[in-house]
Amino acid sequence: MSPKGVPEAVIAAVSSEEHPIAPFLRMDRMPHIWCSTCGIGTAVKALVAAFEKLETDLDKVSIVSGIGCTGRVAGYVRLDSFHTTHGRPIPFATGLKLANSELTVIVFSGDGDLSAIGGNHFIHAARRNMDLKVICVNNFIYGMTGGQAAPTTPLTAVTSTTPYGNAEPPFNLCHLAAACGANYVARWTALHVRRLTKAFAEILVKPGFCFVEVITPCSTLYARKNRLGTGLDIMKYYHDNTVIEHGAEPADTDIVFGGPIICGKFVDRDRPTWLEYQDQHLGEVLGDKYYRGKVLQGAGER
Amino acid sequence: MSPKGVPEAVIAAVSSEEHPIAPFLRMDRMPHIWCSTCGIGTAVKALVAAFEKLETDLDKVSIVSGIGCTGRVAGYVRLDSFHTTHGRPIPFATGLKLANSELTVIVFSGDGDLSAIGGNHFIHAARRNMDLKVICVNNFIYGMTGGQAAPTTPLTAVTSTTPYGNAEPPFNLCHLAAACGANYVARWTALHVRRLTKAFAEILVKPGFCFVEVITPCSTLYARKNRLGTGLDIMKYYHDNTVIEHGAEPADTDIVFGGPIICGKFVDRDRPTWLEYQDQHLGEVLGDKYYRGKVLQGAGER
Amino acid sequence: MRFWRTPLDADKMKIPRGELHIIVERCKGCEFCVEYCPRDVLEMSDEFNSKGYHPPKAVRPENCVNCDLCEMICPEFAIYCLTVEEEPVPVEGGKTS
Amino acid sequence: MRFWRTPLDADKMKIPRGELHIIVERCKGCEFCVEYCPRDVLEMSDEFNSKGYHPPKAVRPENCVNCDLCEMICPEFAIYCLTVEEEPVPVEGGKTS
Amino acid sequence: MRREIRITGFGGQGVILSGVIVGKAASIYDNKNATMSQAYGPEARGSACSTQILVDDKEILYPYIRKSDVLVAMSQEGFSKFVGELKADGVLIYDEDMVNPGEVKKGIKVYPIKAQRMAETDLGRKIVTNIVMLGFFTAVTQAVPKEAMVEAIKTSVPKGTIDLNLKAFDLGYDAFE
Amino acid sequence: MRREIRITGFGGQGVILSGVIVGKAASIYDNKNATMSQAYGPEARGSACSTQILVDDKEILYPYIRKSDVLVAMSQEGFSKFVGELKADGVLIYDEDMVNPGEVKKGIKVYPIKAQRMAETDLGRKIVTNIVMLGFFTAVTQAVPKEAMVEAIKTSVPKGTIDLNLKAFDLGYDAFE
Amino acid sequence: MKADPIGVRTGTLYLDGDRATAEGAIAAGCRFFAGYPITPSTECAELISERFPEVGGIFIQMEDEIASITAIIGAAWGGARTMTVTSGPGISLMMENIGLAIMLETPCVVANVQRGGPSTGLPTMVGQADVMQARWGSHGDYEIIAYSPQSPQEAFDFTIKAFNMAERYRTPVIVLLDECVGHMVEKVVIPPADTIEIEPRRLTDAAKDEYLPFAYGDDLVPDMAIAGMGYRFHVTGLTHDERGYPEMSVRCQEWLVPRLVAKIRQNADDIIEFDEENTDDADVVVVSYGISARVSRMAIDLAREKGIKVGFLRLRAIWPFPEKRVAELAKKIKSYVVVEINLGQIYYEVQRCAAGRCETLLSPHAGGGVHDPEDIFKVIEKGAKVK
Amino acid sequence: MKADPIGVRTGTLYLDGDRATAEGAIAAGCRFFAGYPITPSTECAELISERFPEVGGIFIQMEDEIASITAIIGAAWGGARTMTVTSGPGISLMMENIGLAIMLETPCVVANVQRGGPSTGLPTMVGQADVMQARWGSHGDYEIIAYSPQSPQEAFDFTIKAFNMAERYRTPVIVLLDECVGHMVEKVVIPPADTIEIEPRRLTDAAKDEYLPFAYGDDLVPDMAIAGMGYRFHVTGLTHDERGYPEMSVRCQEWLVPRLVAKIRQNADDIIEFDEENTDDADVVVVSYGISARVSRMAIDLAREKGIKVGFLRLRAIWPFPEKRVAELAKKIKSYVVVEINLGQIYYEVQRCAAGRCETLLSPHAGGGVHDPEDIFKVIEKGAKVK
Ligand SMILES: Cc1ncc(C[n+]2csc(CCOP(=O)(O)OP(=O)(O)O)c2C)c(N)n1
Ligand SMILES: Cc1ncc(C[n+]2csc(CCOP(=O)(O)OP(=O)(O)O)c2C)c(N)n1
Ligand code: SF4
Ligand code: SF4
Ligand code: SF4
Ligand code: SF4
Repeated sequence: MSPKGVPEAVIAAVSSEEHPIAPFLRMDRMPHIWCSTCGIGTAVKALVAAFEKLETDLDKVSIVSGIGCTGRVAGYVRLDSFHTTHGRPIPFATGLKLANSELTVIVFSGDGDLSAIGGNHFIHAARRNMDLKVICVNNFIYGMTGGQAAPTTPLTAVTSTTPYGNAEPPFNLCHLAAACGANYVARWTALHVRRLTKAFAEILVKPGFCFVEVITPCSTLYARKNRLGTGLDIMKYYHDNTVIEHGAEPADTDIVFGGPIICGKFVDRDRPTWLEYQDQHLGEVLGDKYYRGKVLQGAGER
Repeated sequence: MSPKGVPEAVIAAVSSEEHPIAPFLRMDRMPHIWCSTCGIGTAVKALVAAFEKLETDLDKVSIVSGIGCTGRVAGYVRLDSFHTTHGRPIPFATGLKLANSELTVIVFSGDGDLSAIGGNHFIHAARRNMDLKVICVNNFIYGMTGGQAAPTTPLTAVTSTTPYGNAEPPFNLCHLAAACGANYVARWTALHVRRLTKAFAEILVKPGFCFVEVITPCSTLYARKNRLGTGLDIMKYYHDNTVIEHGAEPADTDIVFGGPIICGKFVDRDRPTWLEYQDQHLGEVLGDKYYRGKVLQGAGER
Repeated sequence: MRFWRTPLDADKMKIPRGELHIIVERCKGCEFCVEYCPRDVLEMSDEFNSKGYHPPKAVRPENCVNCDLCEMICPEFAIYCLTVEEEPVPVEGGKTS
Repeated sequence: MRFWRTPLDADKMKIPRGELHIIVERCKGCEFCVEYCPRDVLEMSDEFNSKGYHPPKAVRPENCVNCDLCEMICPEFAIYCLTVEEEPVPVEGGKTS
Repeated sequence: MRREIRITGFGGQGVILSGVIVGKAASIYDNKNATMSQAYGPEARGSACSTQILVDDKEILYPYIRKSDVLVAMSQEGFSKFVGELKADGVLIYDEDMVNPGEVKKGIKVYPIKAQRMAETDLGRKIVTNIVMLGFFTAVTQAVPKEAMVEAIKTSVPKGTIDLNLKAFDLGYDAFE
Repeated sequence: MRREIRITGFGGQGVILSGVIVGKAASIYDNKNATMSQAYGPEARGSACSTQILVDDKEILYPYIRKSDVLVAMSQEGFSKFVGELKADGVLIYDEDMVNPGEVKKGIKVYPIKAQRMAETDLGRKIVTNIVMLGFFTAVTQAVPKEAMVEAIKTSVPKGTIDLNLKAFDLGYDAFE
Repeated sequence: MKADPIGVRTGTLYLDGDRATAEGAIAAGCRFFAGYPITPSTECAELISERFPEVGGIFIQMEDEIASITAIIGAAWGGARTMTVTSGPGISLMMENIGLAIMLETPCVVANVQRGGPSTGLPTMVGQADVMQARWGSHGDYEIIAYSPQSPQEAFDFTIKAFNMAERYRTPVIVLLDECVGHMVEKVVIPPADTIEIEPRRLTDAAKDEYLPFAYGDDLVPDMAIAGMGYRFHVTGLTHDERGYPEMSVRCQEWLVPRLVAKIRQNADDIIEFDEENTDDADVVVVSYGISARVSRMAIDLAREKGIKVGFLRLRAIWPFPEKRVAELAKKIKSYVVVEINLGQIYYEVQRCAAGRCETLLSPHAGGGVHDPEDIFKVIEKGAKVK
Repeated sequence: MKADPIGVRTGTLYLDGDRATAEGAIAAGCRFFAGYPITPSTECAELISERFPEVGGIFIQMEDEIASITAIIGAAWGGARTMTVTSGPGISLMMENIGLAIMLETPCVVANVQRGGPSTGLPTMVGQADVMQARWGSHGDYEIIAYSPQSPQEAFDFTIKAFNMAERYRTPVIVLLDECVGHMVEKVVIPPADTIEIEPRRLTDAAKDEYLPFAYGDDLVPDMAIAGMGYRFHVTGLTHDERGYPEMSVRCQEWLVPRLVAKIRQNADDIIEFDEENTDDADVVVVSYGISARVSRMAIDLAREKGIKVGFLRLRAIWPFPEKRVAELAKKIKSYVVVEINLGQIYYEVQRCAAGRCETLLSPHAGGGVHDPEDIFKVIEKGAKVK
């Protein structure tokens, strides 16, 4: 029962050419597991571009994922990165952030992870306005497990658990996040690489619960089951059917099978974060006895 | 290890007088465990009054509760009644309803049960428009466990886990239910016995996910910790501070410590229920092969 | 927030009369019935029941119009009202008291 | 939905020139770069890489203005563009091609 | 010697605090072992309420009352529920205004007091009824030294109320002639 | 006698269906025991893809390939990954247009076919490449009787495509002279 | 009672273990399924989602595993035969409400297709390390019934058994598959409906005002009422008396919980199932289950060839554990060799029951694959040399 | 390392076991607490919510127990010493993510104040039936450390131990209280901070580009990096190599999981704790823990009075189980008597380790109260008559 030998770290054979993204990613793990035309890689690229734009100190950025195709993001990004359990990246990130409030904590996960099994954490973190940057790749399906329905699957769409078409109304995640109190809510598609980068750059510096939904193609499963063509066809669909409407009322941005996709920044407000509110309130009530208050004022005794 | 003797059923000694509610309640369990001035009993009374008004066939009504002071309702009502686990009355009720769609299934539980640990089931059932009548007693606190903060506890309110006052913004449950897709959403207080009865009577016959929030006094814990006086004082507070506003935008009905309580019927719409949608959609796609379709048309082969 | 019924027939109407029943031992003395009785029928008693609560007592039973409110609002199922039919009496202006 | 930058200095501007790099073995042939290159620099190659995908090839490299879009949109981190500085050239009316 | 003490009353009468004070006095200020606990259960909510304190020179092994040496009853309900567990020669202390003990088994020593009335009348503060009771209890049973009780009260009641509570304690203590 | 068969290719080539057909043919229509399974793992997603079929007269106890008797390779990646597990006298079947086997160990019997090209050219339907392959496989190995394979194909492919698939099967079968 | 033909796909199919489980469930009359996808169990749910509309079943994909298990418990009380299916992470999440099913005495079936653990582990690869969890994973005392099929055919057969035992003992029953059996495709013979015996629900026929939901007879199993029958009964996860009313007392706890345990322990002989081979003159007895049982047989053959006298005890039901038989055999053999894809679980049970009368050896496997029969053989060899 | 004085309320307090657990945690340096209320554990959380603002800790009441356990795991990776506390239903819900903590090798402490089960059971009354669950409740193979205090003083002391062992072995540690100990109020002596030894976190000092998160030395425990140190490490609940990267292979599983188990098993002698009394010439040895250990002592006294030679083995740590010692003692005694508030859990472990060398008897209790010492005595008497 004693452990056997350590397997040597096997460095994946990659091209000697260096992509500028190399410092940001664990290149020894390339190629990634995502299918051809999957949009997750593009979303990751946009995040990296936002880091570059902001010249973020990456030593102070953590990324937390749940389980799913998107959940694998944590494994590829060269940050302190946590691949947790299905549905739980938000409470994990909550602990991480509150244990060290200097960290910027990003949650990068799939729609199923965040809104099915993780739905409760999602709404409560939004309510608390917990200072997390939540990036949700929405491909309308469970990718990792092979294409079952998600709470985002549009009505009538075929999945492996709705073989005759989905008969259950989906969530509009932007609406849900907004209704629960998120500070920032936006939606873009994998095609909107520049706007996505901008959104990511915005949330990286914005306090509170920030939510960006990234609509992405899953050609292997969602597109195939629904005969939507190749990933490129889907990108073209985004091109032709996206309506950009900043400030749109989130309730009016539902996504319907074959319908237009309303994108834009829907919410941008400044509720105090959970920790700000704690510090403010407890500081007021407890005065000098509030330890974090003393520390925050630079008067910490330790 | 073999089981010992069966304890004889002990009939609690009650007054020989018969309250008209007796046929509806398990009188052998009276007195109930609720504190003096607790509003849960009043909410139960209103439900019974709704049954009486509608002359409901009570053999076909089931009630499902989670755990909490309110959770004990299932134990007192003389219906097929299920006292389940904390946070899970909604999925339990979902199974019950779908296994026998002839049943009217009521979920009667506390705000903590339904919106803290049970929050995910709440939002998903509302999204699905599952045909459940969800009655939520909101006393702003966890009663059964002795007065901890709930996701409904107003900012600054004292509880045993927010001894210096709550610094976490609460949910507005009506807003949440509405945002997720509930067919019917209303709020009343324990004082509004007649309106409550009317609301209950409405939801008992309305298909889909119906949500009624009942604001009730918890004098033992919430009122005591927050020096709000007796239960009667709280009823008076309801009297003086309730604003009835039917059709109010749910987002505008937040409850603030010491502020007014907006009551009324906020949502009343007719999205198809989960089962209606399934039947319709699968019937369309599968035609004759859809078994339930055949049965529903009275053409069942069995 | 008084619950009241506007009489439809102002000329002649039945005044429903209620017969109050109080299950003293079940009462937990919340005072809701006393406070919200629209006809001030009830008052809290000085007596204790065996649990140490003061139950209500009917001090103006003749005023009871069987509006049911005490029954509706009592969280203990400790008070109720039964209808006692009376002869229709002429009423003026819809005012009942 | 073409991404483009309006030049600020219409009189005289640098045309950034890009030097395209394609990591052929990493490409999964999605065609995004080809489709969304605003200058039609790329085409899909007929060749397969060892995984059996067709990578893109630069058919009009001189057109590349280093807009980075291929790099941004490539889900495989398989293509990128490095800047090659050029002399400023006079341009008329802000039109760049 | 193991002594088993039960204090019972309504919620809000400070029964639990009384238990803490007795236990603390015995264990911290009298160097005995003292285990205190309270009856739990949803049914206790707001009405009946009770605490038990076990005091012993030796280690306390069994954590519950088996037969109580002392029952302090501040409500009829509590009295009825627990009088049965009193030892044949046990001590019964009760508030006369709140408890009617009826016929008590012979052998049981009975000590009535009007604690609530004394708290109200003599101190104008019904809230210290429990402390009056404790004073009386201390005098009657000598289960815990007076000084230990005083120390325990000082460290258990809100700062501003120490004097009032000590007065209440003395009042009860002195009520036992 | 136990035979261990591996079929490998890209996702989308119908590799898994091929496995099911062989297994079904052997077990249901040839009354052997046949256990089929597929390689799982997130990395398999969309790219490399493989299935194994174990056929035996006796009960099949070990559920995986240890040394394969037959490797049917429809992609270079799959070929490279699995050629090593072929027995010294194993059979290698591959699509010439997709696999370049290079130097193969002596003893291994090598049967190339242009299955995809035949499917495209002769039937105009690239999608039945796998069935062409199965025909060829059946002819080469005789691991499963032709009739059993035909029955299995009939009950495994979509109703409307049975004829096409049977044609494809014959095409492959006949390609082995 | 015979199976309803509408759910029985009589014939010879070529199915994987997951789908065979689904067919078993449908044949057994399962008409409500709530689940949440998880590898390697999903194929079961997928087949149900495809088949149910045609047989009148309700398939619902819930928001998570907690909702799934709770929904099937609710549905059971609505009168349905119900099942959910999951794997490691999901079964861990279900633990609280498996306890609820135990306490409410709810007939239902939970299939766990075991993968490599702990945690997310090896989602697509085989494991058998949830065996003790099946027995002990929920808080408090209880007993469980768990079957372990070694082939898709048995997945079908045992699932029907699971439904039957769930009804007979009013208790959740676990079908403990492993990924290897779940994903292997083999011939599955589905017999005609009229040869499939289905245990009817033990519905009460008591008069409405005399029904006591938890009064029981000799077999310790109370008769059940379901919602809508007019009994207006109450059930609770709290300790309860025979009326189903909560009673917070030692007395009631002593009345209730030991019976819940005893209804399985006392009837264990009715439930326990194992195959025994060549134990008469054995020096070594191999104990195994699931896919490991098949691989073990190879090692046994190897050992026999070398003249070692090896017997075999193959657990068809793992829980309740065949304590008596294991204890008996221990008296006359040199050693047990337990073969399982974990680092020692049923091993402990065998060791306990052997009670020192013989050695107990473990042939462990960390997971992700099956044993090399050679490795098992070596342990058998060691076991034969004992004493 | 010594305790930070700011968290240590040195002095003599009169505290219940729940609150003593809280004080122990704060003394041990716990500065992040996430929890969800549940009887009979809530007093612990309540005291933390009161004390934390003054010591710089973060208290957060999460939406449920799953969020609570996951948040403390996250916080541990943020550098905090962390704890959550719960009871039966809550601990069952935590099982999946206790597995995550095991797999990520995360130091953290989970207190479970056991009540009567199964299911909602007896929320306000005592039980000890989550003992096997602590060991086996999450899917997959693992080992756990669990302490069982018998008094508020030990609740304080053992909680500090739990934090220390969590750091030493990078593993979740369970403090298994029972309702009786959790709710009893007794004297608790809190020593001066500088006498409280605190195990520092095993932070890596490797060069940034040389750090391998799961490379380990002789004690099998890898050094840890936490977020923000600049190591840019990756951890996953999947089977992973020494870089922390997922690797789906038998080889990697064999490298990883047996080590996770071995780091506890191999170091068991450092962790195992028990009190042994009068075992030298004993005929009967009583095995017990938690509140039952105290009550057992009464029965032992009774038995001694009657001339029965009774020894006592009191488990301070329940897991890892003192297998060796139990096996040794079995050789020279007639019987073990296991006293626990359940229907047989540690009983099975004792029986297994006794391996038939002596009898193993159980003095069970269904829960809701403690044993009547007379009942225990009777079993001891029976045990003395063996052979
Ligand atoms: C507790 C638990 N339940 C289920 C699973 C199986 N599972 C893994 S990923 C996933 C869903 C993935 O979908 P999504 O979050 O939308 O991400 P995607 O793969 O589409 O990126 C599921 C159900 C699991 N790992 N753990
Ligand atoms: C899984 C689980 N976690 C926690 C608890 C403890 N618990 C019981 S009731 C309750 C909250 C009650 O609050 P609420 O739902 O608002 O109902 P109320 O008592 O106020 O009516 C909690 C936390 C439990 N029983 N089960
Ligand atoms: S299955 Fe879909 S989501 Fe997953 S990697 Fe492939 S394309 Fe992307
Ligand atoms: S604690 Fe509060 S909610 Fe519970 S019964 Fe008492 S008043 Fe009602
Ligand atoms: S409302 Fe009911 S409980 Fe309250 S005082 Fe009146 S009778 Fe008593
Ligand atoms: S975008 Fe990337 S993966 Fe796609 S074709 Fe271009 S280089 Fe290849």
